[in-house]
Amino acid sequence: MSSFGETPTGSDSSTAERDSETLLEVEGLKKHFTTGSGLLSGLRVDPGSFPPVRREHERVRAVDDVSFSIARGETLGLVGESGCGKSTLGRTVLRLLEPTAGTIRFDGEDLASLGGEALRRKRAEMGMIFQDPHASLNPRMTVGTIVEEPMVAHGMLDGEGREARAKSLLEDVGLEAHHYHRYPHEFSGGQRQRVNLARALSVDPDFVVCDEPVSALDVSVQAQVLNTMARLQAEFGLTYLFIAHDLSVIRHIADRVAVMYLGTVVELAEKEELFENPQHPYTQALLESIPVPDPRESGTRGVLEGEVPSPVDPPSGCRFRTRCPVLIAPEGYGFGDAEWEATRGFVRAVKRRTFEPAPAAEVRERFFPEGVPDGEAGELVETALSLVSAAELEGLEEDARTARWHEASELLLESFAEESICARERPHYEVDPVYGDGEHLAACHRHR
Amino acid sequence: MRLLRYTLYRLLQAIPVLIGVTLITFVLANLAPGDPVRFMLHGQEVDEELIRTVERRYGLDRPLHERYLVYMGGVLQGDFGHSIHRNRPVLDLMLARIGPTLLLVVSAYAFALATAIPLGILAAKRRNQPEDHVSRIVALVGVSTPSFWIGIMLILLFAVTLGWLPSSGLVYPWWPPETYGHSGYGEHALETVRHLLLPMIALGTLQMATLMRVERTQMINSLQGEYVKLARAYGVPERTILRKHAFRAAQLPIITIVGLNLSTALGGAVLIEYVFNINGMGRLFLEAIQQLDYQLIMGITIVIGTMFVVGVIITDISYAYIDPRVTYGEEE
Amino acid sequence: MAVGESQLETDTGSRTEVDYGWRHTVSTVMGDTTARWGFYIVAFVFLVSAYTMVDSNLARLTFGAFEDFTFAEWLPIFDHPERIPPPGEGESNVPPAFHAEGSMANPLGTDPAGRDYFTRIVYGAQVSVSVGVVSTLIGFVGGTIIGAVSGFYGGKVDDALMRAVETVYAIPPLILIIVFTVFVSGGSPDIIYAVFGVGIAFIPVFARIIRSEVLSVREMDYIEAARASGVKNRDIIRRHVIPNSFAPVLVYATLQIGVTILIVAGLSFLGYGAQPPTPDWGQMLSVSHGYMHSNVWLSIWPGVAILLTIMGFNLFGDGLQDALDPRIDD
Amino acid sequence: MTDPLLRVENLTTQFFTEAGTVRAVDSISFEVHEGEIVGLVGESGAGKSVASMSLLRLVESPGEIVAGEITYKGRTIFGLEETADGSLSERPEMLSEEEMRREIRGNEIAVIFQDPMESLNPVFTVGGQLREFIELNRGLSKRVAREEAIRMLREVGIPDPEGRYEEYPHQFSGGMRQRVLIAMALACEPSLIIADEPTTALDVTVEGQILDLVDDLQEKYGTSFIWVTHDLGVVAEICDRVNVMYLGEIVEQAPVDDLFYETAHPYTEALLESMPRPDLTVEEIQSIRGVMPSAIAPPSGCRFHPRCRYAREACKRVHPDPRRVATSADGETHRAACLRHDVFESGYEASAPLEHATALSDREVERPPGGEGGE
Repeated sequence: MSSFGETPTGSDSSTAERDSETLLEVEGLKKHFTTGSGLLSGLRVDPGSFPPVRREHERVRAVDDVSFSIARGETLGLVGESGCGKSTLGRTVLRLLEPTAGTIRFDGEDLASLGGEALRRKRAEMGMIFQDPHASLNPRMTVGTIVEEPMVAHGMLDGEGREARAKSLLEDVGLEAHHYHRYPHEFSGGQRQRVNLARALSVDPDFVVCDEPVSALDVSVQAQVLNTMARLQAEFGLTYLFIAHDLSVIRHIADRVAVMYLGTVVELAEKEELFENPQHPYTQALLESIPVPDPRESGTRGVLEGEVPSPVDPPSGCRFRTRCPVLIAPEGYGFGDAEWEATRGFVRAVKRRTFEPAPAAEVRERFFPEGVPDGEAGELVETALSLVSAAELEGLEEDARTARWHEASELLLESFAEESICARERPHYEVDPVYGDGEHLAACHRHR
Repeated sequence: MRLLRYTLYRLLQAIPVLIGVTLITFVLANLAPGDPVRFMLHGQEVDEELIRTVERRYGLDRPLHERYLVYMGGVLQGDFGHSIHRNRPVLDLMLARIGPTLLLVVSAYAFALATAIPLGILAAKRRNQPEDHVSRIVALVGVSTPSFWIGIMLILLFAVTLGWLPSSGLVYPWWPPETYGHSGYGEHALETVRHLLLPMIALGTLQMATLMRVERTQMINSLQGEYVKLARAYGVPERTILRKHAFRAAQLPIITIVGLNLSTALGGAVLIEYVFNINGMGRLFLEAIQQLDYQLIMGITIVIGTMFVVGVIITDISYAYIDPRVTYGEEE
Repeated sequence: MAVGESQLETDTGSRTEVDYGWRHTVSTVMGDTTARWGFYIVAFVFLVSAYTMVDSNLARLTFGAFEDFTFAEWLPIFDHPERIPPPGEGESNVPPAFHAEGSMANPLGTDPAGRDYFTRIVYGAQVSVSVGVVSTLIGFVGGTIIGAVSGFYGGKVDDALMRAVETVYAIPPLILIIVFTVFVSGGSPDIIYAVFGVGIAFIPVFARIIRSEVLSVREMDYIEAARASGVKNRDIIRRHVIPNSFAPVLVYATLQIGVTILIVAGLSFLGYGAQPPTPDWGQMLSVSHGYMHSNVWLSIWPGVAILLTIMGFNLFGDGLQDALDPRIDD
Repeated sequence: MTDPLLRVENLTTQFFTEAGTVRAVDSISFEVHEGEIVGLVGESGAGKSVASMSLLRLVESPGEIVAGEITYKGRTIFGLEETADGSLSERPEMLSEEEMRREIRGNEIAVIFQDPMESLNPVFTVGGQLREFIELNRGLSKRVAREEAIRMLREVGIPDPEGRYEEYPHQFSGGMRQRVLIAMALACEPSLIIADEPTTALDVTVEGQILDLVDDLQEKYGTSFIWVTHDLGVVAEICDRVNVMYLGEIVEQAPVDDLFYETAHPYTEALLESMPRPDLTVEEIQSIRGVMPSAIAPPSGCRFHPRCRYAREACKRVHPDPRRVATSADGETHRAACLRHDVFESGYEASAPLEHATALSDREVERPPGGEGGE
């Protein structure tokens, strides 16, 4: 095929086409999972209370109020760490999962309200590529049958026509026509991803959700598959929602990028803008954490502390606030910048119990070399200091000690962290882009 | 606290199962064509009026669901009804027979565990070597042989031919030695063991074979675990790895199997009690079936079902004790 | 599966490789010594029971009533197993040939009714095999329906079905079957009730295993891929779920035949399965139980026959499992 | 220069499988000096994990070290000698299995595995497992070992170490477990830690935290590391010297800066070009054609030649070993196993280029014909 010699320029051509038409528009999309649905699921037994049995369902807020749109022919990169809800979002957009709330407008039609047969028919216009090259192909079907299956489902072409199309698709994705009769296990990981691509393209869809399509592959193979995907996008006029955890891959393939954290999109901007002018502290942290393959460019690493909170009980306001290095000081205490910095360091240390009990003066000196803040804030700090001072903890059982630490940490968190605007309001701001003229959304109160 | 909560949770889960067991038994017992009394009489010609009287006396003339509720109400108060044939409360009959069965089943399990675990570990450790092959053959024969036939063969060999061990009955350790004319507790204990040995082996062989296979597979898996590799890399002696690191994690499936196999063991007890003439629940069940003693059959079935459910709960709790990952509501 | 870098870092594709062609499966199974031996035993038992079936039916078809005909006249191997010899014709309790008093006329001796024991043992294969296969089939079909529905639909349906299954499972099969047999038959048990009883009693076991298979297959990405391509639900079940959950269930069914034969033998032994004069191994052991002390051989041969038959199914099942399941590498 | 801490010479480890002999590690040599982090880089199938486990003599059956010499602090971990009858036998000074266990594993050389989820035993408390290794390798009493364990947990940044000591692995996140594994390694006070892809299973931000932690602790304790990874980004961040492996062999060996800026082997070059960059937008990435061949029957000559864009006829014939191709400013050697370098005198220049290097018959190749070189 002639197309093999060309340089993949998918991202260029699609940039030019953009703004022409919105293909997909997602608004206020939510997907919550309840744990279990059975007779006895959600049953909680607690001998300490009366009655000792309660029934409650935990709601995992996997995707919580997400909005974005994708223009025809463009690639939207969706990036985030494991558990942030990006795969769930991808599947919900395709209605493989039932959305809890929100609309998914695809080509003018709301997928969320479609049902049964209408939805099934609509699937001819959408495709999906999966992460695991081993699990995504039925081991008992030949590659030909796999590629033809969507065509059969939508009554496309006759048997002969399907075979011809399947063979030509195999060639398009970089395999060979005679692979038609082979079984998946005869292929390497990279080749299987190509079969995946061929299947997704067989009914000539407009839109393909790619869920970490290259993260299971070795670097060299990853590059092959990425190049093929870019070429096919140009050839078939595809629109991609490209999900990945690897920012490098996203930077290579996407036109615009959405960054997810704990079920929400925290930043969304054009690629160049997002990578060169990140406005959300989480995006900044992500970018700074990636090891750069250049020994002369030693990055700032490990800028983020702590861990992602549970999506069952996410933090109020800004989801990222519990780990945010630039949490806004609560009003009313009159914190100075340095004071707030020192106080936050102390709060974090108490919460994580990272220092051993010492006399109050010693701890004070360590966390507040400039002295504790004035006024009410200072009093609160002093109370906490005395709670966890060596004198107080001396001779206590481990349980009682833990209770003290807990008390101190509760006091501090409630008085300071929970009072910040970051804890009280959910941020959503538009900032002026420096690169390009696309929309730049950053969910951070520093832009208020 | 975690275990307490888990226990409560499991007990709660058992309630619908136990209700189901009584329901199935009740429905089965009423599947019989014709009315129960005629069925119990098994074709004997009796005066119609007598049948009516008996029916009224036992409430058998009432609709099925009503009878079920009445029966369940009784069961909940420990009243399993009255055996018409023996003219005694079902509960008394069962209480008199439950001891030997428990003794038999528990000792069979003790035998099975005591042999299966060391053999399974040995087989895993010396994988594909003679020890492994021998243990696999033992296991294969063990799962392929009917327990009652093993019983018969054991009797033929050890009781009939060699005359070493008694061929029938049990000596109950909870009865005083004088009952048997034993001189003292020493002889009493010895006789208890001598009587128990053959039925215990006959009933325990299948369990042993199943457990041995599982133990072997689990130990092999566990020994290939990353954490075993790590322990090796930190210079932990091979013996400690086998006994501690690999062993503990490998016991989890064993516990589950022990619980689930209780069903086979309780069924097997019926056969073994029959072969060895042991007066346990199994024999009582067979007698009840023979006499078509409707109330007694239901009572025994429910009690055995309950024994199984309780056994499973106990194993589940020990599972939770060993595996810290188990919390209530998170199985499967 | 955690894709860690294994010690053997070969091509990413080849590590968990299984060949799925049927021809390959067969050659793998037959390549396994265990499975091969199991297959030979199973095949032998099947052949024997097929022969006896033809034998008895041919006789019946050709010559009408059984009583007047012994196949032995025609092809002098088998005497009719159920025919009790008229007084004076057959001697009861003749010991096997290798005993001093035995003769080659009755290689394994005769039973208390004077019938040739060897013939009865051979005919016993027919009962065991057909009972084992039929009741396993009942359990298999019932279990597949319940398990597949439960696994595929999930939620409340699953919950209700699994509760029911657990309940049936809570009563030991032997006891459940005896109660079932006796009450359904109105107090006169027969093998046919036992077959259905065993089949029904093992539905839960099959339902559980099929459900868990379906659940694990349902989670596979290729099912989601099919859904994403708009493949109809019934096609997903037909083309993806069933073919991929079939193998482990097949293995399980093979092993279950052994268990079924074991249970039916126990039932017959207690008198709730095959009834005299049917030549069934369990039933024969039941009879011989009364002669345990005097005629030891009567208790030995049926047991050996049961042991070998079940061992055949177990060996074959184990071999199938090894060949079909890449996770166990023995 | 002082004697190296660890010297590996011609180490060869093979797996004897039904399909054939897998030459997982084929005659590799490298050194680790005190206080440095040495990278072992390659894609899956390169043999880097097997190589690292060989150092502890913990290759699992059917694998076996068949040749080479491993010397650690002057002691022979592995070494063979020829006996009178010409067969090979273990050298008398080679450490016994018992000595390896007591004196080397854990207390001299410790490991950190890739998968923190699988590396901890799920049925024992985290603290208990840590304490056991400390007790064993440092001969401390139970009580002291416990204190030490808690200290180490705090040291690696586990919040509330006293409380978490009693918790089970499943209560820890992936990043926290990897910290526990690092604590284990450091707590035994070894001189060398083998880290086998320790951050691969982790998220970027957690990976950043772990790399930071290792950097700090390495400075504090002066421990040497062998860092096994496939990620050149991680290599650039933390390694001092790097060994690049391809199909069981080391193809390039260089100080980290030279590896990236004076790349001397086409495989390294191709790897670098096939990586998308997080720090700059690259419109086009070069992929390496084909897949890594099987280690059972590796290609003749240079093992990389079927995928190499510079391959010539000579590459099919001559098997290059890593030779010194340059010396960096600070006296470090830069080795490469590529015939294009003059030291090989293999007649590379004179031989004809291989067809695939110019023609684009293979469908895996997706760059313009003859498209060599940069972005």
